Amino acid sequence: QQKAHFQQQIHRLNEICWDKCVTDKPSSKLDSRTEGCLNNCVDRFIDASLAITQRFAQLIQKQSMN
Amino acid sequence: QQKAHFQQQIHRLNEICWDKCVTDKPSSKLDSRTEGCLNNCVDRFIDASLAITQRFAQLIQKQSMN
Amino acid sequence: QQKAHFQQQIHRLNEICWDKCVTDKPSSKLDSRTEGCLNNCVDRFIDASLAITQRFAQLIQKQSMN
Amino acid sequence: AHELLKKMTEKCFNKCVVRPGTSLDNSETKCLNLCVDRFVDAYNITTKSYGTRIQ
Amino acid sequence: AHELLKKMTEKCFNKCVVRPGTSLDNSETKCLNLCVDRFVDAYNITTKSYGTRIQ
Amino acid sequence: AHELLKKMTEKCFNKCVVRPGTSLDNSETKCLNLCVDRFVDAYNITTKSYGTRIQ
Repeated sequence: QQKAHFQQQIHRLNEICWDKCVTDKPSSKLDSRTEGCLNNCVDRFIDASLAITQRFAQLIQKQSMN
Repeated sequence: QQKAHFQQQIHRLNEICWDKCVTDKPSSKLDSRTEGCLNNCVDRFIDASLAITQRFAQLIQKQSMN
Repeated sequence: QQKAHFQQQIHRLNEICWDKCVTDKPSSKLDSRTEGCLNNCVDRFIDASLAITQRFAQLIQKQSMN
Repeated sequence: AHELLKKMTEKCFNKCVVRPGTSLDNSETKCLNLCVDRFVDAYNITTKSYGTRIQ
Repeated sequence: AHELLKKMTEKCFNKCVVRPGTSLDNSETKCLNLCVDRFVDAYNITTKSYGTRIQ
Repeated sequence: AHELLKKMTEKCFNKCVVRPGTSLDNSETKCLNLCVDRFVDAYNITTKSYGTRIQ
């Protein structure tokens, strides 16, 4: 089941990063800019997920205190 | 189960209305235009759903009469 | 179950081809250009699916030989 | 027909109600009705083309 | 809240991280935080409007 | 591989077949083949980056 979750995450990340990084018509090789973008995209998406989850937790906590 | 359907509708509406109304980079507060748009968006989406369902029912009925 | 798969494929194709072919505001009749586009879209999507599946199978085979 | 209605509602709402106001105006309502008609046309074409092709 | 977080993450990542670099810079992090706040605002408005309407 | 093929088909069809004609022409077919190759490249990069990160 954990493997299924991993696979699903890969498909989701791949779709998000493909849409963000591969904007031109496909050519005979991934150019280095696109390759760098794809690598960074995965890492920044994880960073962003963590930042967003943290902020959201703070919001929930603040609301439950009021 | 009804609660699950309600939740799902909210997520769907929120995504549709976010895409329609929040077009700029997020700022420190929802401006009144965006807030009005979000409020109207939910109501107009429900109006549109009703209008569409009615029209579709008429079409089906007309086709089954031919 | 095969009928459910057929239905699902229709919904998927219809969404893809609607997005590709119906770009203007709806009018009182499908114009012939849009109608031709919709007809071709379904056929070309199936052609493309076959071409893509074949290419992907070749890639997999090449990788497993290395 | 549930899936069809759901997709149709999203596509037609996005096409016809660009800036949601305090009520649906006439041009939006007219657009929604035409959109339903054209969406059903498209669905019929898709179904027919796909059916013919996979026979 | 899982579905909310998932949608929020996709929408806010796409809005705030336009060209992913070697780390999140300050403006991206600030944008993500504001985006969470506004997404929750939007969610609250949607929930309230929908709740009022279907009563 | 079913999910991969499904996504790949949608992304590549949308990218390579802009105005569907009466048959796939040479440039469309070439584009589809390259698109498959690049999509697999992207998938491999994504899998590797994600795998490294969550270790």
